[in-house]
Amino acid sequence: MIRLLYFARLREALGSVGEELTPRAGLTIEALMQQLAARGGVWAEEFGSGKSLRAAVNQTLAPVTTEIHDGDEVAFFPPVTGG
Amino acid sequence: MIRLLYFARLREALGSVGEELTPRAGLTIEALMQQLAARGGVWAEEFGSGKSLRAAVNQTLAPVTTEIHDGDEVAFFPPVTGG
Amino acid sequence: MQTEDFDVGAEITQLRQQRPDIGAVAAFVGQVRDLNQGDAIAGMTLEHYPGMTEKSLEAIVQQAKARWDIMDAVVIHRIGELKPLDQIVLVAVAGAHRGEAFHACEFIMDYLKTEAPFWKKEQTAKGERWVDARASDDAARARWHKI
Amino acid sequence: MQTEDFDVGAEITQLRQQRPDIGAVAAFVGQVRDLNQGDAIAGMTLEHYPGMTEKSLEAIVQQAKARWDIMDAVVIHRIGELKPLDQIVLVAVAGAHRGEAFHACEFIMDYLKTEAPFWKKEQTAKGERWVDARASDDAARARWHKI
Repeated sequence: MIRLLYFARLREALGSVGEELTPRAGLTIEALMQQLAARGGVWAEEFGSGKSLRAAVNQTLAPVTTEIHDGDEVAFFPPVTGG
Repeated sequence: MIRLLYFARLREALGSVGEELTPRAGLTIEALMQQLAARGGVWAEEFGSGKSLRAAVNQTLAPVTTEIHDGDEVAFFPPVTGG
Repeated sequence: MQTEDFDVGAEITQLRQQRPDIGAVAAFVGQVRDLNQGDAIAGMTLEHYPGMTEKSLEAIVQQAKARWDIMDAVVIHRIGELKPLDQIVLVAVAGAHRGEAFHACEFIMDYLKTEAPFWKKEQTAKGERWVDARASDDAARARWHKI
Repeated sequence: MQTEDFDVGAEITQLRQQRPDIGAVAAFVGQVRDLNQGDAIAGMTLEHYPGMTEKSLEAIVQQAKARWDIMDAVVIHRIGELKPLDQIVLVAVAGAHRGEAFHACEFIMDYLKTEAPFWKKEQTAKGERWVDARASDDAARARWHKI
């Protein structure tokens, strides 16, 4: 199982703070985003190409090529705007 | 008359906080320094070549080529070390 | 991260008075503005990613410490509801000399702005809106790669 | 210039709370170190040139305001007897955004260090000595000509 988290504008658009998923072997962030986009509707809108999203694996920013492993915490969010 | 002021290490070396002088026409800072050095002793040591001194005319840093006029306040001091 | 306000003077005093070999403290205080992109701002909500926020700020400070000869640094960022004139962020860096303290402070702010998981939602007369990331913040961060 | 200590927090608050269009305050606090050029420092005396000090600090702040889009700046420098851990100088600059505030603050410090008529005399175990100007301060100032 992996834990998925959504933040800020993305959290509101999806109407979800997160969920749990069972990842297939060798799943990358990019592939996971395609899998989520395939749900259609707002999921396609948010995870399809065009929207600028960032990803973190286990609370560290990660490139989309990063492989996800069982037990990981994976977060998706818009570019940060603090400070 | 011009008012001369000495500060910091220079003030201590000369044993003087300042003095008044009547400047000759066209006197520059450089010429004034030569005039003061000509007194000999500590004056020669401090105003002769070799020592790093700064000059201000009417409370603004001034290059040695600056001409001095009657009524001016002329200050000499070592490079500043505040902050 | 904290919802409460912070005392800039007390934080800087605590930072610098630990060690008499500290000669310089460079600090940055961010304040909520009443105007953004041409619209009046009544207030804002700061959301963050608990856990990652602490981790990313710690990593940014460690990078600054590895890169410059600084003695200590403090970073405070508020979350929750804020209004114009409220303090939002403090970064203070102590070092022996000013150049290193200034650079490290600016570096921490530039990285905080582009890597720490905070998001601002503004309240305007037209309703609420999420603040967009600024290209100028990415540019500010990118220049540290060149030095 | 003042012999009394100053309150960094109160100065920064006063600076930023004047205007809700201020988003950023960059600040620098200098502290007396207990070591200089390898010698323990028991204390120091700050001499200045009354009249010229005010005039030169005012000119430096005006140059910063002409060069960067900043809203206000405050400069406080102590004179007289100081000891290690004492605050010696505060420069704080308020602006809409952080880049301009940081640059203006650093500019003011670099010019203050090379143009404002202050001189430090240190007390060491070997006796009193006037502090020598540092080439690194001239270099720090010189880089502003290139930008």
